[in-house]
Amino acid sequence: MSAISEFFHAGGYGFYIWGSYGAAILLMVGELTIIKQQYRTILKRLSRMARMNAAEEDE
Amino acid sequence: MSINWFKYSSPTTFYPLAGKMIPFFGWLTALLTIGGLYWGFFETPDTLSDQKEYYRIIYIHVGAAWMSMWLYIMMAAWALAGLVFQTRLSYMIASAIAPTGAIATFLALWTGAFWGKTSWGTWWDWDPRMTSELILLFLYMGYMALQSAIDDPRRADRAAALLALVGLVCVPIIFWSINCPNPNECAALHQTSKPGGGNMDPNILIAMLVVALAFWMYSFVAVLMRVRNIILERERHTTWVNEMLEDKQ
Amino acid sequence: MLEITNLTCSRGDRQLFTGLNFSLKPGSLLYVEGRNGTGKSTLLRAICGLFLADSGDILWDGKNTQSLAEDYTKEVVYLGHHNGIKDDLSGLENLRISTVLDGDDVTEEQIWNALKKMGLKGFEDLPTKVLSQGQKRRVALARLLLNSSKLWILDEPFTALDVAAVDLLQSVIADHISKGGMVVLTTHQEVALTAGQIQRLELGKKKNKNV
Amino acid sequence: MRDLTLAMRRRTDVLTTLFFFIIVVSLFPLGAGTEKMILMKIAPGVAWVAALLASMLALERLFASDFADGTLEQMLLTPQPIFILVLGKVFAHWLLTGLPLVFIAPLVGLQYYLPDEAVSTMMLALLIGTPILSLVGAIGAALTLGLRGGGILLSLLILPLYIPIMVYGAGVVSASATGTTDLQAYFSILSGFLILALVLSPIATAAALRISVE
Repeated sequence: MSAISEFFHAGGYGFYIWGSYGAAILLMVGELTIIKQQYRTILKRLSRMARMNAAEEDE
Repeated sequence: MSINWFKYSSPTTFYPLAGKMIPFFGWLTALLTIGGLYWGFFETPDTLSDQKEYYRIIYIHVGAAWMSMWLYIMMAAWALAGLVFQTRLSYMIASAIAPTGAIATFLALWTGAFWGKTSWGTWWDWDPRMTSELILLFLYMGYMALQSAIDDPRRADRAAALLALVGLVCVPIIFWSINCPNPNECAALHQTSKPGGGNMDPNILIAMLVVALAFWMYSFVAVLMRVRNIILERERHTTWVNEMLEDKQ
Repeated sequence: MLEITNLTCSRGDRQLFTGLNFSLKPGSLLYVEGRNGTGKSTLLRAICGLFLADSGDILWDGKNTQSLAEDYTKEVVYLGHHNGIKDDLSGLENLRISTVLDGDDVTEEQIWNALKKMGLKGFEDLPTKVLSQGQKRRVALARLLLNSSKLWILDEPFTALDVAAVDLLQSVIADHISKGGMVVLTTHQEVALTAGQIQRLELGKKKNKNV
Repeated sequence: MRDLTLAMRRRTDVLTTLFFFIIVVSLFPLGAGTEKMILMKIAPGVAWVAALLASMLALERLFASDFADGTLEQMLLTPQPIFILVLGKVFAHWLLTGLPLVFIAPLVGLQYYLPDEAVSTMMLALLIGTPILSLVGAIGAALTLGLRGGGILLSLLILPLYIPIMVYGAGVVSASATGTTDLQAYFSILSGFLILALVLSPIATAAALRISVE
C-alpha cells in the first residue's frame, strides 16, 4: 500500500474523516460559489435595468 | 475635529471597502487552512490514548462549533447596532451573517455525528452540546425565515434584529437548561468525552486553533461577499450604484 | 406648535421624500396634497409616531417627540384608513374604551351626546358590525368630539361620508381650529375648507414647497 | 380590562384550546401503547408539549384582530405606556388558554396513571409555566403580525425558546412521580423564568409591535 492510500485510509477511519472534511469543503466552497453566482446575476439584472432606463430617457 | 466613525457605516463607502478586504481574508483563509491541516495531520501522532485517527475530525468540528456560536453573537451585536444607531448597513451585515452561521452550525452537527459514530458508536446522541447546536440551528432558521417572510425590507430588518436579540437573551438559558435538566444534580451531567483539558497534545491544540482561525477568516470572506450582494440589491435605485454600473460597462 | 425639520422617509427601497421642513402653529390647518404613493399617509404616520423616519426631527413645542413619548401621544389623535373600532362592541363601548385609554375624563352622557351629534342616534348600543361603512366612520369621528388632544391627524377623513356628514366634519374641524387646535389632514376629494389659517404642503414634487 | 370583555364574547376560543389540549393528550396513549409504565414515564413530557401547542394555537390571534381593524394603532398612540397594554393582553390570553389547562391537568393524571402528588405538582408547574408561555409567545405574535403563514412561522420562532420551560416543567413532574420530594429547586427556577419574562417580554413585545405596525 502506498503512503498516499494509507493516508487516506486513515487506519480504517477514512470514511468518517473524509466524510467530515468532504462535507466541510462541499458546504464552504458551495456557499462561496452560490454567493458569487448571485453577485453575477444581480449585476446582470441591474445593468440591464440601467440600460432600459437609459433607453427610455432617450426617447 | 473628531473622526467620523459613521463614515464606514454607509453602504456607499463600505461596498468598495468590502471588495478590497475579500481577497485579503481569502488568502488568509487558504494559508491558515493549509498550515493548520498540515500541522494537524503530519505533526501529530496517529493514535491518542483512547482515540484513533478519527480524532482528526476535531479540527473542523471544534472550528465549526466555535464559529457557529461566535457568529450568532456577532449577528445579534450587529442587529443591536442597527436598532440603536438606525444604520442600514448594520442590518445588512447581520442578515449576511445568518446563512454562514447556519452552515457552520450544520457542519458542527454533521462532523459531530461522524465523530459520534466512531467514538460512541451512534450517529446521534442527546448529548447536551449536540442538542444545543441543534437548537442554535433552529434559531438561525427562525431568523432567516422571519427575514424572508416579511416583504418590506425595513420591517424585515428590524423584526429579525429584535428576534436575534431575544434569541441572544434566551440562548444561555436554553443551553443551561439542556445542560442540567435536574437542578439538584447539575454538575454530574457534564460530559468529558472529548479530548480536552490538560492532557491534550500541544500540537493538536495548535492545529485546532489555527484551523478555527481559518474558519473565522472564511466567515469574513463569505459574509463580506454576501453583504456586497445585499447592498447592491437594496441600493439598486441609488445613483452611486448606477454610476458604478456605468463604469463597468 | 409642531415643527418638522429635515424629515426623510422611505418605504421599502424607495425614498418617499427627503429634507422635508414645515411648522404648524396653534389655530392652523395643514392640508397635505399629492398623488397616490407620494407618502402622504407615511408622513402622517411619521408625525404621530407610528412610523420611524430615516432621519430628521419632529418637534413638539421645541422638544423631540420621541423623547416626549407619552407626553406627546397625549396631545395627538390619529385617524387612519382603519376606523380603529371593534366590530364586536357597540359604538358606545368603543368610545368608552378609547376615552379611558386616552386618559380623558368623559361621562357616559357626553358619549351619548357625541354619538347623537354624529347622527347615530338609535344606533348607540348596537354592535358596530351591523353598521354601514359611513356609520362606522362616524363612530370613529365621534372620538374627535370627546378628545382633549390639541393635534388632530386625519388621513382621508372624508371617505365613506355622505354630504351631510362631510359638512358636519368640516364644522367640527373649524371649531377645533378656532379653539387653538391644530389639524393635519389629507384628502383626495376637493373639499372646501373654511377653517382659519390654511397651509398647503404638496408632496411628490422635485422640491417641497412650503406655502 | 378591555380585552377581557372582548374575549368573553368569543368564549368558544377557550373551549377550542381546551379540547385541543385534551385531544393531543389523549392521542399519545393510542400511539405509544397503553402500558402503564410507559404512560407514566411520558406523561409529563406529553402534558407539556400539549400545553405548548395549545398555547401557540391562540397566540396567532393575540394581536391579529386589533391589527386588522386599526385598534392596535390607536393603542400605540394612547398616553398609556405600551408595555402595560401588552401585559393586559397577555394576561387575557393566559386567562383564556393557560389557566384552563391548569384545571384540566388532573384529567391528564387520570389518563396516565400519575400519583396524586405528581398531579398537584403538575398543576403548580403549569400555573407558573403557562404565563411564561404567553409572555414569550407574545413577542413572536407581535413579530409575525399580519404575515402570510404567520402561524407556522410563529411556531418556528417561538418553540425553541420554550425549551427551558418544558425541561423544568416536565422535569419537576417526573421527579415528583418517582417520589423525589426535593422539588424546591425546580420551582425556584421556574419562578425565576417567570419574573424574567414578566420584566423583559412586554418591552420586547412593545418594540416588536412598533416595528410591525409601521
